[in-house]
Amino acid sequence: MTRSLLLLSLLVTWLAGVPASHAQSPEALKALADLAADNAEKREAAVNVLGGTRDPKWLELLAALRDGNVYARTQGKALEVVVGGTKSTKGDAELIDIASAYTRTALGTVPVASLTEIAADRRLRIAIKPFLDADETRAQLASADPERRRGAALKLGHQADASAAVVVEAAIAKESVDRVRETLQQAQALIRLAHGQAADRILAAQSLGNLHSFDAMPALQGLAADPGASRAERDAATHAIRQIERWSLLVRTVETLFQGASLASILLLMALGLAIVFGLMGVINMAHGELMALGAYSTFVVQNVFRARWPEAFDAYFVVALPVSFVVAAVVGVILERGVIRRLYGRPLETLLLTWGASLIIQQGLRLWFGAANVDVSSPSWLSGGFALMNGLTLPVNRLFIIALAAASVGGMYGLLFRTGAGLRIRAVTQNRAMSACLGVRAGWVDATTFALGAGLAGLAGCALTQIGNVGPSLGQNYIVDSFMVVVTGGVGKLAGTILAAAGIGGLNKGIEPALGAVFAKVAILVMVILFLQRRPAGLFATRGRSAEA
Amino acid sequence: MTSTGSIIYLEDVTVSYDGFKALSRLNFYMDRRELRVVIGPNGAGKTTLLDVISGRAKPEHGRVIFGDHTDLLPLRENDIAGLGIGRKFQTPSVFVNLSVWDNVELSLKRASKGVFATLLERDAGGERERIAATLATVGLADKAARPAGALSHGEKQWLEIGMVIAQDPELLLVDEPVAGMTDEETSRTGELLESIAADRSVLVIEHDMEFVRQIARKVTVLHQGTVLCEGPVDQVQNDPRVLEVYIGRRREGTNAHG
Amino acid sequence: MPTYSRRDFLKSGLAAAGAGLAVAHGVPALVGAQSKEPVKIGVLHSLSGTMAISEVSLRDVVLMAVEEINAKGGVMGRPIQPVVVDPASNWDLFAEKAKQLLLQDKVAVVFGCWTSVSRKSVLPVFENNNGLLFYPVQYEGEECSKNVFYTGATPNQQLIPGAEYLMSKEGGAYKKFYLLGTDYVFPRTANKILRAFLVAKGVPADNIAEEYTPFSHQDYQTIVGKIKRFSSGGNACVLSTINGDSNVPFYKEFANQGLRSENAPIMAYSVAEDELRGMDTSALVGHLAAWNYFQSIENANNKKFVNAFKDYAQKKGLPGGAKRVTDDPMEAGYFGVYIWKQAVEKAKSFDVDAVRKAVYGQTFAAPSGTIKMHESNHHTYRPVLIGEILKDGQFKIISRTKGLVEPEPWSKYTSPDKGCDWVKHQGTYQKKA
Amino acid sequence: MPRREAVALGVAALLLVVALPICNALPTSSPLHLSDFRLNLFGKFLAYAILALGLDLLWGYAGVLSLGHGVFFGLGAYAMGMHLMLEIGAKSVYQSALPDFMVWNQVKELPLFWRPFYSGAFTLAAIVLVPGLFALAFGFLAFRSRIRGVYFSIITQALALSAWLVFNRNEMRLGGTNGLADFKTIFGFSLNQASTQRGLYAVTALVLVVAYLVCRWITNSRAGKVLVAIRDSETRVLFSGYSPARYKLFVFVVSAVLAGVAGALYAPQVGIITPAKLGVLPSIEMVVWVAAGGRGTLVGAALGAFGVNWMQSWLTTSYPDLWLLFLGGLFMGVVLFFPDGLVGALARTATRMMRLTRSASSTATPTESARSREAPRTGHPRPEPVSRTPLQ
Repeated sequence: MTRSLLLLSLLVTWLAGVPASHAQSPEALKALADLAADNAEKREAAVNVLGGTRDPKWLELLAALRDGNVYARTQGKALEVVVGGTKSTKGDAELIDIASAYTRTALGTVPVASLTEIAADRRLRIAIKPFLDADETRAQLASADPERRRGAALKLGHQADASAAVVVEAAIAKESVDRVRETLQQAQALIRLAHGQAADRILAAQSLGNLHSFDAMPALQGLAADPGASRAERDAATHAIRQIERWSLLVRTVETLFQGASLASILLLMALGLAIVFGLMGVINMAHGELMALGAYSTFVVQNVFRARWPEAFDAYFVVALPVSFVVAAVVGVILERGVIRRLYGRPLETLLLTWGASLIIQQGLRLWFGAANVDVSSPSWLSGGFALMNGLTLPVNRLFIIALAAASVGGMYGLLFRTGAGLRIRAVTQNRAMSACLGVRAGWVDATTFALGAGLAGLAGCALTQIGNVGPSLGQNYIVDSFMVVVTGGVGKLAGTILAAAGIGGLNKGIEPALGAVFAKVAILVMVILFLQRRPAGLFATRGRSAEA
Repeated sequence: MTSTGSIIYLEDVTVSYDGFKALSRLNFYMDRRELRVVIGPNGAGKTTLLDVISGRAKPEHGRVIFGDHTDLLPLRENDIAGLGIGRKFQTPSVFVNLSVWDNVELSLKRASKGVFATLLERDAGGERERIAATLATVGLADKAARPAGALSHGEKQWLEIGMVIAQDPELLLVDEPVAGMTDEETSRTGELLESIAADRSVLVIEHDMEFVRQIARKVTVLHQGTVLCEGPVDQVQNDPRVLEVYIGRRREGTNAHG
Repeated sequence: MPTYSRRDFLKSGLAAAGAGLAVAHGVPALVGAQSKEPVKIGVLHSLSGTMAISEVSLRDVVLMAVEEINAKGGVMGRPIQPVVVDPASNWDLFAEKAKQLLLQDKVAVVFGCWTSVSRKSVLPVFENNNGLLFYPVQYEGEECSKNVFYTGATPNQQLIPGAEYLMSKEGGAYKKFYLLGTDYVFPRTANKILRAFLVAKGVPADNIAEEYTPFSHQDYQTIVGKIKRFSSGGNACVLSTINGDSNVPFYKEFANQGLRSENAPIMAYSVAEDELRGMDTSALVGHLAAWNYFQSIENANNKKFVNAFKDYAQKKGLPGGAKRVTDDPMEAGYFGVYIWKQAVEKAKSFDVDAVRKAVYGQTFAAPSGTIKMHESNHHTYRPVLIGEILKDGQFKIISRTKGLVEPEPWSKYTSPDKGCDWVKHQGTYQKKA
Repeated sequence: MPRREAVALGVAALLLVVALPICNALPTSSPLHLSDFRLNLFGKFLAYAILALGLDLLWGYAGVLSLGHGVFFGLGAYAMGMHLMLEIGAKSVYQSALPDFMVWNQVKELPLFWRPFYSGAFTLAAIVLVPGLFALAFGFLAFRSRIRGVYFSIITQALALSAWLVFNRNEMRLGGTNGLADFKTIFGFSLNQASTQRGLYAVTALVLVVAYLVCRWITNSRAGKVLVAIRDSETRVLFSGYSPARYKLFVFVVSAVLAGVAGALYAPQVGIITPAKLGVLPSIEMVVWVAAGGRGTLVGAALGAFGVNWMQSWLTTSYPDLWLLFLGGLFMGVVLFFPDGLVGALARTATRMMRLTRSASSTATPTESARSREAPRTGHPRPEPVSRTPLQ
């Protein structure tokens, strides 16, 4: 108990940043020597002394000790503690660069065999941890990255150490980012709630309620149920809890809506290309998923090129990858269309089988070329992290981006089909191939273009998916059935139907999932689609009317 | 009503597709043993009329009565066919992977066309003669063994007519039977229809006025989903309203350009 | 089709096939020097389908071990001839291929399987035909087969130490545990054991949440939302048995929704270096994993092993080449071959029963340090390590057990009355209270 | 059935049902000896062939492409598997009367729906009824509302996905991902015994022959012609007074039952049944067998199932890295160059030869030759009508 009090006081002064006493004091030097001692008690005491100096250099030594990089060697009669660096081998001997413990002056390269590792056992590491943690928290609070500052504030709030109050207050005064300041205020209130007087606690509870602080829920619940607390305190806590719960309801509603929108946009992006190829050309493209995989692998390759050539512009790679993946998938699509699919127009079930064969080949090709394992596609920094919409709700940037991309793709499709000459020709061939041919439209060319467009969109979807999922040869398999469901539900050949179906399926899925779990949400959706087709066997937006077809 | 009454009777029938009224409060009836031709500009609702009778389209309101008092509205297409209404489509619709003979055999009228009946039933005595006779009627007797897919366009049309005859219908619905036929084929088809009409009712939709004149006794003109006028060919042809519909529209068109 | 192109196609096809065969069979370098007939071993890992992601590396490492052994004169003077088959992530094909290896090819031993279901599907085949299988992956335990040697971890060699670490002061003294897994036998059993352990350590049931997702689940929005609410108030961590494909979407969602390893760490039981190779590690940095081996272990044996594998991958032109990494199941797959070799040489026979008995108590200087086969229960004594994920896809080892941990196929938290012993008992037996 | 076909069938049946098991029973030294492994493998392929027959009836004749037949196969296999699991009794790893997976899933009592499977008779009935009734319900909904063509294919695919997801759930008490495995005996006979496996093989071969005869009988009947007619023009069939929905439902149920029976024969021979067998991919593979062998020919479907699986078995051993390329390529090749499959291509060549030899000879009466053309020779598959509708 006394020891932990001592530690605590050390910690407090440390966090407060009171200037350190002379660094290489005799006590410290003695402690350094003790580190190499055989006695575990002694070693632990030594760590406490060194940590207590609050000197960054000693802390670095402790960090090295924790990582197992501190060695002892006998110099003449004296025992010397050194820090190990890079290792190398020369012949049979393993060599290591060493440096002095405090100043880190290089002491040359010696054989590893000449050193004894000062092993950081469990007990030692536990002793080291608070010093390094405190150091880390302080560093984090001073970090330029608001997320890191926020993380540190969150942690201080969770720990609710009375001693940290000063630090938090100082940080609040300096903080310029609202979110971080709120978290710091939350930490402050949590500390007061844990350690303050009754009046303080009431104020803290009110403040937490106003902050809509989810993190304070356990503490507030504790206070509300605490028989030792005054009635006013309990009321304040209860009130705050109600405030937070109301807020939580709002957050969850918005969250579900966003999740639905996000899933819908992904489904839409995947289904769009499929809908075009399926709807306009009557081709069931089972290789659609593999075209998506090609898009994803193109992104991977572009990323690697940037990494190797222009590492300083790495964040820009994704901007390049988008068009590249579109083009790569489109080119493969055209090869498929001109090479084989062309021969099977008007026989949708056979195109299904044919493209399935093609999907096997592409899949195994990717596996042979890039390996069976997934490959790593890093998110550019501007697609990482989240956008804090409201307290308790962070919207991931990558998902926001995909929603935007899906919207842009739909807009682009509409523009292309209804505002350009190429779109006119595509629609013409779709409606009446023979007549279009008479009017001089090259049907073959239009087919190739349409297929390229559909394939390209698949590539684009694959590129976007690298930002939320993994990239492997069987990437497409995960999505293909879902995409088909969207297309079928929407009604073949209806862009508007595809959009609505994606929104409906995505939204419903996310709406049901919290209640039923992931599996049954999916199954429920499939059942609903089948029942829906009962009413509209040709999908949401089927062409109805007199049928000349017999 | 007596047995000399109407074979088909439509009253106040409205059908609409996505807001577009294909038939609008249509009243139409046909006598037994009558050969009727329905004409009208594109979109007048001719095919929809056949769709309603054969059960393919269900009207929003109105009544459709077959024979004396059979309400067709609650019935499905195959039940209506079983009652004795045969339909021939505009584009020939035959079973290309079956032989001509089999095509007719499947169409024959029989007691049950249910799954288990057809599974267990084997050749019944009189069938062969009936099939052969039907094939002779449509002039395909020598091609009985051919797969139907190998027939020419005209032959497929005749085969389909033969298949409909084999159903032994009381009412035959025929949608543009001579589209895409040569002159000779057209006149042969006309003769065929007239001979069929000798002992049953036939409702023909047609564009080709030449052909209409060849076969028609009575003509109904449809326009915008209702009956514009009805009567013998010559009378209808000279009706000013019909001219208005057919020619007036053309005039509007030229005006727009001029 | 013009003839020349057909011939061309044939030629390239044959060349490709030849290359494939050469890789697959790891043509022994010193065959000429050995006069004795080669001994066949089976390699039963999926090279296509969903599990290829993990299993291809196991095939590679087994073939490397075979090549090393052949280069040094083989087993009892006989070169090893590996028979590689592809069960294609298809569980019934696993059973068929196992039968083929044992009955047609008459292999002396099989190295293979990854998923529990593949092991369960071949188990009857090995038991009925008295074959021998070395299974290199950590698994859920509760199995005790006479014909299988398990070189991966049992639950007490991985699950419990991982949870213990997080409960310790050093690990952060976490008090709330979110058990998240893919819905199949390993996570189910693992979580059963973990829950029993946590409850035994005094964690209230309210502080334990359990959740499963289907295979290849990609959308973790809802679940991460739940974890976020669960972890409000701090002190919560995630014990993850999420498998394969689902990890990247999970970790990315986790990071993007604002959860950080400092506040809510994820202890993963199924994420190793080889999987990290295919992930954007930035989202994973700082999270933890528990294994018996990490590539970052510092010792001469491991250095040799890692370099040998990189060289091997480069030399054979395997995808990834020198960038390939090693991980726990690969290490287990690798030393399994050597254990078998030592046992054969000790038994002086390829006979399954003789070899089986010779395996008991075998030790080997493996890359993770010297490991030892259990004296009676067919599992392996291994050290337990906790690692923190680094940006480069490696682990910083932050905790390790002293010495080797004894394997317990029957967890003492869920089946305290059962034991596994093939020396004094016939496999699974009831312990006396 | 023409005599030549009857003779060929008889010979094939004898070979499959009698000769192969005898070869298996011969001593290993005999040159005609067939190993246990091979016989067992063939047994599996023959089970697949039974399923392929049903699928061919549905797709090759009625033109209804189901991408969810793995589900019916799985239902049959699970029904059999459940009985076999219960037969194990306390001989399992956990030495409990409950199946092993229930023990580790902490199920204390046998779920209600498992209990009837103690009865062998119930199990045999369930093998037929469960897939049959399920197909009846699903098909009723689908065909009644005239979901057809590609739409039908895709909802059956969704069905396969759903079934896969559901069977993977541990809460379903069906063994989750691991499925049912480690069977010991079937109706009291030890599955370890070569003789039991031989018997299972013979039963499978016999069922295949019977299934073939049933399918042949259907296709030769007038109902068989209606099925082909439905493929050609569903509308015409409808206006000829037949209800295509009922015919499709009938053939869908028949093919589901065949799939279920196939599954039930598969489970004890392979020794495991998992949800992986009823997912999307295996269901597509089943269609591939039929396509490769030749749809609309029955024999082709059975040969396709046998051949493709044998090839896969061989390629996965000989070319583990490349076999998927071969399979994909084979498949594209078949669709492009032999649209009516292997048997179709052979038959076409044969007819052409025959026509050449007897071109001058007698002209049979129309009735006669019409009669002898029993099943459809699919010829070059006719383009199916696809509504190419404009974007709106």
